Amino acid sequence: MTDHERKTIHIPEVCRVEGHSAVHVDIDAGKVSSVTLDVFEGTRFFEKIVLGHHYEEIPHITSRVCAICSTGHVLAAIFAVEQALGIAPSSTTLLLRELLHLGMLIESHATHIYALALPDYVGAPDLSDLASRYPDQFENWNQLRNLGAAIQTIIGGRPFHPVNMHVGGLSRFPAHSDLKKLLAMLSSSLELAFSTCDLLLSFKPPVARTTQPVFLALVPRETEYGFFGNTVRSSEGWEEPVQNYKQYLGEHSVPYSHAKQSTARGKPLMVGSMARLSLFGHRLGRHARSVYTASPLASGDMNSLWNNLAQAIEIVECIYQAELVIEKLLVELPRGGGDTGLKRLPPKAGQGAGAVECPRGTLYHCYSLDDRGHIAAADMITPSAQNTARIELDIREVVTQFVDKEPETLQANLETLVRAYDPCNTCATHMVSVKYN
Amino acid sequence: MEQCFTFEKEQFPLFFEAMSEHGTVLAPVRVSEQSFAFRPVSSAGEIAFEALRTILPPKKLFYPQRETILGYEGRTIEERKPDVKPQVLFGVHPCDLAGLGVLDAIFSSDPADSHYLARRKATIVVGLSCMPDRYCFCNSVGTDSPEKGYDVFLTDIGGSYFARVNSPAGLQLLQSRPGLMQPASGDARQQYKDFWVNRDRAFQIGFKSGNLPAIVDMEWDNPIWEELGQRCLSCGNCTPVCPTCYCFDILDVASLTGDSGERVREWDSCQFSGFAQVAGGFNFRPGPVDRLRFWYRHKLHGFEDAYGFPTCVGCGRCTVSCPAGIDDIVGVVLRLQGGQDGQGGEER
Amino acid sequence: MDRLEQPLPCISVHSLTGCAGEELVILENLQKALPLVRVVSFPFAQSANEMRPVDIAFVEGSVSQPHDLEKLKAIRATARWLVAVGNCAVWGCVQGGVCRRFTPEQMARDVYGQDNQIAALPSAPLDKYVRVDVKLSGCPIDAGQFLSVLASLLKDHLPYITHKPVCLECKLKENGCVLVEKNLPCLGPITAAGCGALCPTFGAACYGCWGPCEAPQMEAMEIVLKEKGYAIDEVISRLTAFGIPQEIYSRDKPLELKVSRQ
Amino acid sequence: MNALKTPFFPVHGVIRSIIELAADNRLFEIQLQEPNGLPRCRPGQFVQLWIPGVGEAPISVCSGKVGASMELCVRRAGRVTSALFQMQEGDWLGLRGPYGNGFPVELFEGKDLVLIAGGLGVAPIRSLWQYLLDYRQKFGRLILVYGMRHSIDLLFRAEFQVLLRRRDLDVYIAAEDVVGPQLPTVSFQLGRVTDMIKLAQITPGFQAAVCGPPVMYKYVVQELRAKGMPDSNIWLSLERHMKCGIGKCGHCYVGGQFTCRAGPVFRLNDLQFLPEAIECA
Ligand SMILES: Cc1cc2nc3c(=O)[nH]c(=O)nc-3n(C[C@H](O)[C@H](O)[C@H](O)COP(=O)(O)OP(=O)(O)OC[C@H]3O[C@@H](n4cnc5c(N)ncnc54)[C@H](O)[C@@H]3O)c2cc1C
Ligand code: SF4
Ligand code: SF4
Ligand code: SF4
Repeated sequence: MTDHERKTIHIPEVCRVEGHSAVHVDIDAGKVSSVTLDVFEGTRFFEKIVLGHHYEEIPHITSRVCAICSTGHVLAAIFAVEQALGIAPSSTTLLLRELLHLGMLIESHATHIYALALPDYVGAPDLSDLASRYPDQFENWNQLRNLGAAIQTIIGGRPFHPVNMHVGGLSRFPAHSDLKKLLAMLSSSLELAFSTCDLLLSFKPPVARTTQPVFLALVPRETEYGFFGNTVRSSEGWEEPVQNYKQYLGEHSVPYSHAKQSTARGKPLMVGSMARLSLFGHRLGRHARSVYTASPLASGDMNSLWNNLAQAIEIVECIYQAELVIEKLLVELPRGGGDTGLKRLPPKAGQGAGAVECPRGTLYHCYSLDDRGHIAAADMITPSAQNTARIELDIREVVTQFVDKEPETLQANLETLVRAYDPCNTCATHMVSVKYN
Repeated sequence: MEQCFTFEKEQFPLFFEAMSEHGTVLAPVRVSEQSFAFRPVSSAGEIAFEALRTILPPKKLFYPQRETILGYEGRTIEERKPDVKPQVLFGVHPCDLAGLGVLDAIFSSDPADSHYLARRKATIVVGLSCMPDRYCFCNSVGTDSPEKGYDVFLTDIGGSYFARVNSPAGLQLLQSRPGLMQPASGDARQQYKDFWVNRDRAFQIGFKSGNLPAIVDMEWDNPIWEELGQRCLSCGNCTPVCPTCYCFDILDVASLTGDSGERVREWDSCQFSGFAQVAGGFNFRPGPVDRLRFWYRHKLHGFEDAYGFPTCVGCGRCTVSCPAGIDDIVGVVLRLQGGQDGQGGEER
Repeated sequence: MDRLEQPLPCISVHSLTGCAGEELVILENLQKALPLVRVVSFPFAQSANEMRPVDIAFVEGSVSQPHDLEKLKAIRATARWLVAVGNCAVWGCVQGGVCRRFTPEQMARDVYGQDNQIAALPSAPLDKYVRVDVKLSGCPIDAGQFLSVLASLLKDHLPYITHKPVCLECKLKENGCVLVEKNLPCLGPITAAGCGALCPTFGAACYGCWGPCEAPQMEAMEIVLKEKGYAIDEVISRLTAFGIPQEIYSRDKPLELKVSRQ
Repeated sequence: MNALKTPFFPVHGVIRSIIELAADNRLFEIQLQEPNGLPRCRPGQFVQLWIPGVGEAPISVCSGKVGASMELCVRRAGRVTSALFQMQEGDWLGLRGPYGNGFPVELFEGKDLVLIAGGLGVAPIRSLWQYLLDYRQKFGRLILVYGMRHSIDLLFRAEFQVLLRRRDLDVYIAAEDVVGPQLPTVSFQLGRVTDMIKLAQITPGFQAAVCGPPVMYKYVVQELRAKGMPDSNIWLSLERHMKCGIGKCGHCYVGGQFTCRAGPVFRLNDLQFLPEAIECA
């Protein structure tokens, strides 16, 4: 291969990710001249969709941004509206929201690891192939995903797009008998979660990026590892309240994609499981901590391909936390569950921002309400949008390093790389900010 | 001939024991702030004695909301026999007894519905007296005193229950706990009669039903139908809650491989627009006005052929469960009859 | 039929613009179907995808950009049965609802700035552009219904899908009515059943995610909600949020005017 | 089997032959597997035809005699009928019935009769004419009027060629639009059923048996009344949505009656007491 050769790598559609995206790399004389990640998912203009709706409708509408992390959108929306209204949910409500959220994380991580990422590592082109050649792994996926779905169904009403989460609280409490069913499922799934970690540890990443990204994650509300919080911490050492997100998160459109790109104080950033572990791994419960400390992540190997491992470690943590939450709920909730007597809250003008750690990273929702409680302005920033700039940078670094590799291999490696981020393109395009004025 | 006994309310747990010994006890329990439902109960404490009307009438216990009738595998067709176990249905008020009477007539007429009848036969029915609220009007449609369809009927006469026993099974139930029952004393009989006289006076709404079928036909073109139909949601809430509505749909549920499957019957409602539509798209009752008027006529005028009786038993369920407030049977009847709106009744 | 040459019927699963919910439901239930079909295309779930003639194509999402339309036409041209799955594909869902109030150009300008290059179409259900053989609504679809549609179509039979209102399922479950008892703005009377009256079962108001039922009485619903004390603009916004088409409910007062800007 | 057998239990039938009558209209001959499965079927009655996995549809018995086999003339209208059209000779299906009252053939004895069919309404009318011709000597004059929109929709073409040649039967066939790929071999008149009724020698003493699409009845009844025929001589076979056929499911309820039991054949003067029955009543 001569130095003056021009090459392009084009992946017209990255499969096994949610939504639609394409990758295009131009290589000129052995150097990467341009990298574009084109998210060509149709735009849905969610911040326009919610406009004018009563705040009670917002969680249900924003749930439709994305099926996989619908619970995250519902909760971020609720947190934002509650802040605008100036109300604080009860501790029981918070516990139930947490449990639901853990269910989503388990389901989303399991599906990503097994159904979307695993075929890369084992070379299975389609699901039936995976199912027939790796029946055990397939079964693991079924079990873990069923666990996540069961949690979400019992707490939220269905495996995604929950119906039981409202501004102010829930409309129905689960019965003890149902919670106990979940407990049993949780304790029988812990082993599977460990074996998922082992499985991922056994794969050697074929490529690696060359620079450490900037990590960003919410500082967990409690002293433990967690997914809800009001301030964000950066691996560069700074912390900011979520309310100030406009100041630290930059956003700009790029001409070739429907997803905007974000920067944290001007630098591409990475959010998600790896960011959370690298910032708060020391807070993990004992099960997950034991896996984490023995993993390459703890020793500072932050290859983005390890993101799948990070997700597996989080499944262990989620199972552990879900058990703790249920133990508390069994004390707080009436035995038979039942109607909560939730009342509609008086409307109030105001503005509020809420954030949660979704499977793929920090999700921000921000709303302004008019005095009748209708949405006057909205802004949402999704983790997938935050990651795009860093994905492009990763691609650039990987291609630069391995430019001599066979083009087919390199292309496959790039797909694996993009997939490791578990990008959710439906989110990425559906949430882009509007200016406040 | 009926036999009459009494037993003290304090003894009710003993009576409950007798019922449970016979089979599952189904009784009204509270399911929401305002609503009750017949559910299996395992202790007397779970029973909501105050329940006037459950959301669904007791018909659901004999004619379930969804029921598999047949199964097939290849060419073999097999009847799915209902899982019939002995049970005791407790707390049925007079209107619901009358409602069961209507369904009995329909489902036992030729060809009889074997599944319904099998469940009905395996059930001991224990009736319970009640005091009307502002939606009850069973006295207007003549279903206010328990006449048949029960094994035991309990009337609350203060400190004790007055039990009328109408069948050997009922008698056996009462006698299975020695010492529970006393033969009804003269005082008790007087108290019993007083109760029913007082109850009769307690009705807050009502109408005279004598000319009703004729009036309904006469007023077929009354503007009231248009007025109510405008508000009708066609949601069908009025029909499942009615003790005498029985319409159903039958559908096939095929297995994924397609060689086996089931035939399932499920409650349906005449208020849905597809209910009467035939091939070619012709609909005999296309609009909510047509369907609502049809329903009213069926309830107030009733069957012309096979059975010949009106089918409203005055329970008030449709009135309380209609989100649009148009199933105000009493108000509508009074208007049709030419009386004042809400005469003798209360505005809703 | 060339069934003998093709041992297994072929299916494909595609998505246009939507939340991927139906793909997720299908993915999670695919195992049950795998012995009976060959999945020739399902980009969400597998990397080996072919655009070739199939017996059944399941399409989720609405048509919201020219790219979606091209893809849909290509799918239609190669599918014997085309099944629209999910509210987006059947009614247009929330992104269809918003198109009553703003044009795509307006929205693109406000969201991506003046000189954006977004090529958006007003979000529309599939049958605006192509013939759709079976419509299976839901947000997300019910797994059981999906499998029974698959079972029917594998035998070349049309599936039995009714559009009776949510209230029927709600009553059959014997829920207390939240519209009557709690005055919640329940849209069960005008929404197609299929979810098992989920929201009322959880003590909450149905918000219409399944799309309209047969002959929905929109005006009567509007009257009832107004009488319960809901402001007319909230009534309209609720009634139109999940893709009720203009032909069914034509109250299209722009909500934007009612919003007091801050 | 036993007394508890559900009335929804079907008997087996096997498709013996399929004849294409017109576009989307086929005649199915069905061999009954149980000889006693459908006892004593009368003209004008119907069966519930079941295709496993799809569902049931009420279909009129179309042949005058029902012994070991019967004929059903079916138009492809929706799910069940389309599934039937995919079936082949030798396939099995389920049947329940026969249901409904059928035409009052005993009452017709010794009388002059006019049979009026519109479109697919010819299916039950065929069972009647086949019966009447089998016992021809028991009846007086016979007139058969059959109308359709397009001449190519004519059903039972071959049979009509034979009927047209019979001396003991007057046949009038009308189409609103007589064009088609080839000129029909059956002589058509341009017009509607009502025009044929005008033409025919119908006197007030006739009995009329009518079946057709819902919109047709009003005009036919007007015409028959104009001929001086009393309502008590007019018999209409009504179509209603039906799920059970045995007077339980409620779909076919009209006025206070179940069409599937009190009907589908009603005497016009009885219909007058049933609201919603037909527009003219
Ligand atoms: C007494 C009687 C006799 C009939 N005789 C014949 C006959 O000889 N030949 C013939 O081709 N057709 C006959 N029909 C009409 C036939 O029953 C319908 O065409 C058939 O039920 C449509 O079923 P489907 O599943 O194919 O259509 P679907 O997919 O169910 O629906 C198509 C249309 O048919 C309507 N429909 C559905 N079920 C019924 C039903 N049970 N009854 C009436 N309409 C329904 C639907 O509302 C819809 O408008 C008769 C109907 C009745 C009531
Ligand atoms: S019509 Fe209404 S009041 Fe009468 S019995 Fe039925 S539900 Fe009760
Ligand atoms: S709660 Fe809603 S869905 Fe249920 S009956 Fe009432 S209005 Fe209908
Ligand atoms: S009740 Fe309504 S909003 Fe809730 S899941 Fe069902 S259709 Fe959707």
